[in-house]
Amino acid sequence: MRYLPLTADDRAEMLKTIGAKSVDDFYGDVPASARLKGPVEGLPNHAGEMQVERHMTKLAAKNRAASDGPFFVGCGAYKHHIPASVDHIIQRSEFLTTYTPYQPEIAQGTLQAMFEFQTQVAALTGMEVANASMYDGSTACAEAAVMACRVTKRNTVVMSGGLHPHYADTTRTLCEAAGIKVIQLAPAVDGELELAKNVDDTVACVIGQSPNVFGTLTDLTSVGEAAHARGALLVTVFTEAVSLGLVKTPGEMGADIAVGEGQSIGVPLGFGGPYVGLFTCKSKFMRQMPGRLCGETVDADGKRGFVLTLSTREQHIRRDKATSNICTNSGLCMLAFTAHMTLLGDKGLTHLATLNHEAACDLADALGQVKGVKVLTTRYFNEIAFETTKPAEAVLAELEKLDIIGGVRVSRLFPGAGLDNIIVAAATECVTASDIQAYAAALAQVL
Amino acid sequence: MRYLPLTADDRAEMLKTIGAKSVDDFYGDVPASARLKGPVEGLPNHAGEMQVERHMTKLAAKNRAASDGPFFVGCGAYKHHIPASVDHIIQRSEFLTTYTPYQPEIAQGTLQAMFEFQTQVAALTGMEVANASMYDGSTACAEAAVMACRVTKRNTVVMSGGLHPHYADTTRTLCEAAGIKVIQLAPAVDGELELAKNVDDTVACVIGQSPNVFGTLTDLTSVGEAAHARGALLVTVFTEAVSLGLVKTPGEMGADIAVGEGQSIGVPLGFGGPYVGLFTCKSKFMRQMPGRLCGETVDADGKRGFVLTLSTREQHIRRDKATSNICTNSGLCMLAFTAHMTLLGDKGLTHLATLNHEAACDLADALGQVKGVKVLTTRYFNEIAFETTKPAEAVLAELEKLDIIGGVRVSRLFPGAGLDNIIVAAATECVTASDIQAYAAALAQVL
Amino acid sequence: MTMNSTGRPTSLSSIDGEATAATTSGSKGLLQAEGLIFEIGSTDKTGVDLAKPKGTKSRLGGVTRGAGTGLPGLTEPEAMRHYVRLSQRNYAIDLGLFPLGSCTMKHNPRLNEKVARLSGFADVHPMQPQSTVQGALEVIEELADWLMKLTNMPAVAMTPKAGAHGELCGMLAIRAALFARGEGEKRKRVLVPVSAHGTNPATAAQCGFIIDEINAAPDGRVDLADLKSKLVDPSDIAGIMLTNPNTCGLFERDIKDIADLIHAAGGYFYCDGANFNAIVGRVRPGDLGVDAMHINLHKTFSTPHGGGGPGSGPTVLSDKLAPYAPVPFITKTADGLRLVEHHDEAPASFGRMCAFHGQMGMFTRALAYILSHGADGLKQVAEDAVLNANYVLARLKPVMSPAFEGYCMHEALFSDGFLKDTGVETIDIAKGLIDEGYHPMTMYFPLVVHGAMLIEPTETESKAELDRFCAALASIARRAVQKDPSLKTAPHLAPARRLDETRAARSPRLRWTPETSTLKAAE
Amino acid sequence: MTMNSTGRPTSLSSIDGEATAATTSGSKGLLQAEGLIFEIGSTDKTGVDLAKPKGTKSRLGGVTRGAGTGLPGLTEPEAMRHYVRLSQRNYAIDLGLFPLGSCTMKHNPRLNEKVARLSGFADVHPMQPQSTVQGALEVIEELADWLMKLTNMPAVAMTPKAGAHGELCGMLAIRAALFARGEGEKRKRVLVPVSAHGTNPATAAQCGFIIDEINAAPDGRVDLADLKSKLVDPSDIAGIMLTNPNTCGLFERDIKDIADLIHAAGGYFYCDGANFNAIVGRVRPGDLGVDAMHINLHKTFSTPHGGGGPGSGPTVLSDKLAPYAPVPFITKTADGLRLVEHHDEAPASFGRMCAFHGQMGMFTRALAYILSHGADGLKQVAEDAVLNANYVLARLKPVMSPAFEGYCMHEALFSDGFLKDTGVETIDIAKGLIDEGYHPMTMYFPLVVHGAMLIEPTETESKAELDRFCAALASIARRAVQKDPSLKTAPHLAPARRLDETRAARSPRLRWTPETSTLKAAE
Ligand SMILES: Cc1ncc(COP(=O)(O)O)c(C=O)c1O
Ligand SMILES: Cc1ncc(COP(=O)(O)O)c(C=O)c1O
Repeated sequence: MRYLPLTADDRAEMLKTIGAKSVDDFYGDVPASARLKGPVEGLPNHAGEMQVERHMTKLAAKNRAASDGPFFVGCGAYKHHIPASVDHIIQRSEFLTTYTPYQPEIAQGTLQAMFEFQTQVAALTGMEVANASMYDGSTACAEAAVMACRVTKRNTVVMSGGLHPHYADTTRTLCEAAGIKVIQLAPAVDGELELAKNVDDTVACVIGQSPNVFGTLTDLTSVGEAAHARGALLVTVFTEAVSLGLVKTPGEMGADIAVGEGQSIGVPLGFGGPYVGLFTCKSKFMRQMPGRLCGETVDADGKRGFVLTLSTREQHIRRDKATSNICTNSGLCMLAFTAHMTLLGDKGLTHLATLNHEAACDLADALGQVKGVKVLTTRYFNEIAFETTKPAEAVLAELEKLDIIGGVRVSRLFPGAGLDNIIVAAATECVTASDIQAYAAALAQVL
Repeated sequence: MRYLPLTADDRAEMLKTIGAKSVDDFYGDVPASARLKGPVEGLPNHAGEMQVERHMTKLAAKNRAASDGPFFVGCGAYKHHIPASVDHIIQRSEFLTTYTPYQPEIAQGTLQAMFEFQTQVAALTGMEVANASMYDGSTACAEAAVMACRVTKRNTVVMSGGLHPHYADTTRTLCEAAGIKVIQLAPAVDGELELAKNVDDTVACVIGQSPNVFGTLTDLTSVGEAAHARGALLVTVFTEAVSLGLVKTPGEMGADIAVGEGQSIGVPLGFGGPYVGLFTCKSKFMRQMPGRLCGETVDADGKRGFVLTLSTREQHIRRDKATSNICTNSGLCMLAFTAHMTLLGDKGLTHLATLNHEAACDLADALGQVKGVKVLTTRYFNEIAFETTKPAEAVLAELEKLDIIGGVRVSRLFPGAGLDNIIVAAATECVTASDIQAYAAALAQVL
Repeated sequence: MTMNSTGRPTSLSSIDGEATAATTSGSKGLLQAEGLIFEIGSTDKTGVDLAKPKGTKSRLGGVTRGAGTGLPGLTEPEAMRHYVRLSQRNYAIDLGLFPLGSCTMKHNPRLNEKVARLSGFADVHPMQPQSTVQGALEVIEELADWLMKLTNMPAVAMTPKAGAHGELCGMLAIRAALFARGEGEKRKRVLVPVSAHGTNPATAAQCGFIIDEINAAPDGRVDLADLKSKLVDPSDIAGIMLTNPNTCGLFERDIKDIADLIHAAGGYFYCDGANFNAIVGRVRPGDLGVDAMHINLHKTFSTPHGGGGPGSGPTVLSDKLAPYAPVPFITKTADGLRLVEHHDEAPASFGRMCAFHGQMGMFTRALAYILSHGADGLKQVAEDAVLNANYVLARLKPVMSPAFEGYCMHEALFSDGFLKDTGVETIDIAKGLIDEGYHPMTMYFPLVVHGAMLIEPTETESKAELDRFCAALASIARRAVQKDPSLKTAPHLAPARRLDETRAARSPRLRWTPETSTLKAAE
Repeated sequence: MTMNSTGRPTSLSSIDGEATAATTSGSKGLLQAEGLIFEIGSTDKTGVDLAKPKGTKSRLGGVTRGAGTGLPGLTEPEAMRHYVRLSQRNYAIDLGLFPLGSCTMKHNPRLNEKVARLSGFADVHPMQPQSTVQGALEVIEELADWLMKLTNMPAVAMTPKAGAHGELCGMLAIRAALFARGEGEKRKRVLVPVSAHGTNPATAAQCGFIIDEINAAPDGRVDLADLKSKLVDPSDIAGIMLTNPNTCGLFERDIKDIADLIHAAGGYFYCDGANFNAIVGRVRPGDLGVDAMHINLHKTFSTPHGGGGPGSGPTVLSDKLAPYAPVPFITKTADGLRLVEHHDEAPASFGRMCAFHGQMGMFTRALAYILSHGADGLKQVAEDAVLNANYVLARLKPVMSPAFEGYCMHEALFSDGFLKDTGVETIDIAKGLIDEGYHPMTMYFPLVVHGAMLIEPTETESKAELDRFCAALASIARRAVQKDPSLKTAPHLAPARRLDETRAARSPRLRWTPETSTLKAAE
């Protein structure tokens, strides 16, 4: 078997050195009733690389890739072009096949990249500090809620109606287990400011999203002011990191904690994961953050170097008193993010964001002209919500037959909310003018 | 522009340091009439990565890949499975983006791989020494002919009728320019032994191929004996390196020089190139070899190391007296070959060769049962020639419509040779039983 | 001795010891000096070429960014070099044995990287119509099937994103089951061995449980007497979190009794499956009374650790816990596979753990790994992993101090007993290994062994590599006994010397600022 | 000092100088010791799993292999480690500036690697029906179109597999043209400057031509007087092979006069286009009177050098030579593109140069590179390459000896004048650069300059990298002038010290044999 270096001779010789008769000796503690006679039943035996590759290729071919044709799905994950060099970098053996940098003398590569990542994320969000990644945006959001309760010593969290419902659900799950009360406002295309009306002295934080899951941009500054006035924190969420090239940052809006999904920068769609959660906050809350942090220091020769730091927050030191149970995070996606961000730079990011925004404007214009379509979003980055005269489910199914993947129906996001005719559609730099034309034409045909 | 690190400021500052007004100053020696005013006309300007990738992807999609369906084309290039790890290895920056190892202190990686390659190729062919690669099998063949003339101080070369016609043509081109007479025997499915009847005291070498371009295996020992009896050399050629896992080696047949194509081991089909020419000979001819050679030595600390050696044979030292003009050879394909060969080992190679042979046997059996088909090859490795009742060109075109790429018509290899109804078809480990069934069924339908 | 403008000697010959020789460039042979992107990049530069914007009027509604990010860009050649240079300061499995106990650093097959990148997997959106992602759903189903059969468990939750997230999944299911029984408020106590990984108590705490620690017996297993004493009043018992094979690298031989005891007490048995590699294909946790267990695909099933993730932690569940599994999950319908994404379709579910459907990129890799090995190969994986660990244990026994008697499972645990009175500590042994070309073993974990050194070679090491490693470690052990002072300052041959962690924690610098850059890059 | 069983010291502290410290493993920190596959592999092992053979009776007809190959196999983990370890002993563009003059070591964009691997390119057979490879033929046509326009030449032969092969193509076309004129037997003399690359005379000789060397003028260009003297009797003149910009990094300012002279003499002008990078997009060789010129796609158009190839040398041809171009070539038909593969369809063709249709894998990469840059970008490439070289020249002028006055093109050439009486030679400067983290420049080439050092930075270096490089080289130059003896034994910080090339050539060991392995791997 190609991945197993021991030969039969090796095994025999090693058993001899050990003084064991067979490997069965090592399993002596296994209860007799749990000892299998042979390989697990009902499963095939080993297969060659070609066979496995063919099997996987066949399964892959059953999926319609975003780049196979016009594609407008967003809602928390975005189709962006990733430079080929990013994938080369993350496939370097030294990055791909290494562990969390617990031994800094032989992990400066990962550590320096992490330090650069933290700096980039802080600059991108306008926040003071960032950690070295979370699993994804949704779990970052949940951790932010819990952290806000820890910081404020309060026990209620209020979430906007524009917060991505998966984020809201994830947050509710974690909060409920921790005994935190969760208030979720009704879904609304443009309702983030409602948060301001829902703060009282028991509220630990309000959580708003911009652009929200419908694509609407909101300046959350006033929400933050209302929260702060009541001793609550403002937590802001974004799912489209590229938007930060153009839109008002969490820092500028006065966020205490800002979290988001970093997938848009360097990470492929990948059917939902792995992604990379971004977690930032004000410096004063640094020691309450979940996850890994990389810090600058010097080595015994006085040379600059980097280490994982403030680990007294973490489970391996603090155990049940830790700020979170997170251990393995999203290292390689972090690297992809930072490498792509380095290629972009401020200049490239702003440019990229502009192209995204223009594509969305074109999409809104094109669809808006289709009879039976009403564009609902008025302030947006690269994603819009629109209402049609027919149920979105049927519309999308018809579009699919015309090879147009037209977006996400709100009824999938918020079932039972009575928003059955609304579709959320995103347009990135990958969408061409002819894709947009094709969409509008198909929609006209379907409606 | 993404590949150009100088900024406008950098350029200005550098010009100042140099003391030049503009880059135009550096082009002062260009004749006025040849100075372009702007960019070359009639050509587009720079494009983003996504645009270029889309363009190339569109072109790629116009080709029918071997793995897209049943595929039986051989004749000098073979579809084999390449382990994913091979591609990972050759994409390592340190291998991919380095130069010929002229500075051995910082090129031991390439040099050790080269030394291992030479050893593997020598063992594979049963020959005494191998060089570090040629462009491909055909140019290796041409260089072998010229070398044989140099060694024997004779001026005539005899080529079999089973030698791949591209190899024969390439050899003729080089020989004619060097004033060497070339005799080529008539194409024949099983005619390699004819060579023995065509040696006289003026002949520098006879060149035979096994398996030959029709797939026929021939023991060239007697040809070698006939050649040696007249003071001529035996040059043997192979285009399917995997065959050496099972068939009699050039060394065992008494070859003085053995050359071949290494593509089958580690190198993708790639529409014909780059490939990797294998060049081996008896030790006594070592100093007459073309191309690079890697040799073992020690460094100043007495540690084993490797260097390019015997460079007095080469153009950069010997100039017009060099054994060949070759400089850049096929380094990275050499690396792919040696990495794949290392993964195979003797065990894997023999196994792989066996599967290939069995696939060809199955193919011969299946096609042989189709009415109107006559299999012509009696001794073969993974490739057979068969005759049908209809012109091969029409037959293959009909097969293509049924998505079967059925092989190569001999009329494409040897136009005008009157072998219009013969097809050469290969079967490797990539061919499945159902591919073979589909082929036979389609052929039955077509004939 | 001549000096250059920054006061460093200009001549290599004028200094003793070549490794410490200063060069003008700051590089040393192949080891390239490299600054931070903030020092080498500029906001003027970018490594991407994008289409010209059309100049559309903004519809951002004034919600615009005030200041630029100030982030530097690098052109592609500069960026590539930056990361390639950095990479060469890392150790990696591809360079050598990576004996981090509990981490299962095994070879990462490149086939898996290849299939994960097929556009049909990598370029598929989690929210596109389900009819267009049937192949992706099949991957999840096929992997789930393997995991259930390998564990003999009836259900598996596929969304957890790492081991700790899988623990959360299991503990939330237990919590939900307790609430469903009406005992949620009452049963809050979770038993956790002292030897447990930090994520276990952290997870339990995150779910509102109270941790009750159980001691280790002298043989490194759970102290059954202590356990029983904790169950005298079982009324508040929620369950136990037990790692098996445990973090001492030992099989909990009383595991079925423990399962019975905890069940009898009305609690559930969460098994930390991080060490599944030792038993995969040989022992099925479902046969041991387990109610929930996460599987680290990034350990047992070889998805790359990537310098700290991503991971994936599918969690198998018993019949008792299966109804509470998180959404989304897959069901089979006449039209093919379908995702159940919402609570209303699965009212017993404890809810959602993350956006979308789990770590698909890890599923494709793990499935390719599993199919490559097959049932026979996976059994061999476990056996070779255990054989390798026992070989290391046997080879090092003479010069180091095994923490416990007898054979181990997939990892060999040593205490610092042999370092007594030498002045050399576990950390020095670890750092000494770096000079010998190895990543250190896990140190100071598990907590139940003094100065613990936990060595997990995995099955993808050859005997020759093990021999070389053991010889190197033995030589370090001998040097320690001889009180070789150079160990206290090791490593000497790595890209960096020991780093000042105290300083890092005392006044944390977590991001670059123009001021900090006066402290310049390694030279 | 304690010794281990092989007599090496066991303690790092007991030896002076860490770089020379012995370790038990033979590794030193991240630098891993690694033997030959023949020492670490075994014929028992394989890194592939293949289907079980059915046991078909052989139809090899008895032409079977007697003995096995004896070749060792490695499992995938071992093989991966072997090559990754080896790789870290290499320098590479991705690590730093690679100033090899005449070699144009520029950044290799990864997009190009990606597109070359699309299955529609990588998995296509050269002999499958032409109707199934129209996209591949389009790539060749599109690239050919760019090359013709960039050179203003009417034809291009795409099959040559490297620069030297392109030279062969051009010289064979010249030969064929001469024979077509009935002068093939008579016109055998080819003028070649002394400064020419070795492939030029070697190629001419391979085509049966006689080389007549022309001298260099003191300004580094062709000595026009010498050239004219060789043309006094032009009756046997076949042509000239001239590199432009030449190997001294200078533009041959008399190039049009030279072209006129050679044409007047009845000969052809072969231009070695290895240095096209200096003028691409700014000057078209077709405007200079060139009859044939190869283009190294692996230089100007960035296909990776790969440690010695593969390359690709498309050769542009003038109207006069185009009819003699080799087969195969592409024609446009009503049914699409078609390959002309045989002599009978192209009777004037000098024939075939290789199997199949050229270096397709390099065509896809080069086309992606060209499209990425466009006409504007390619012009900028040339200008930045020349600017970078002149910057290096200007920065190093004060401490080294420029070979010639004035500006250079894309490479800066120095003589060893500044080393006079120091005992330090060009090779010592080169090896000194290795310690500073750089690949050496091209040394002792071109032959017309004593102790030549030819530095080609290329356009993909930033100013900061150039500054660092110049400072490092300047410091070495200063050390040389100070007769620093450590330069004579450099490199000190590389994975290997200077190698004994004489020994290698005296009794060549070109392959491993069990006996040679007593000389063991680097430890
Ligand atoms: C025993 C044990 N449990 C749990 C975990 C947590 O797994 P993860 O890092 O994937 O969250 C680990 C991994 O470090 C572990 O070793
Ligand atoms: C000036 C010059 N001519 C010709 C060549 C030969 O090119 P290749 O190595 O591609 O055969 C080279 C490359 O080394 C060169 O520098």
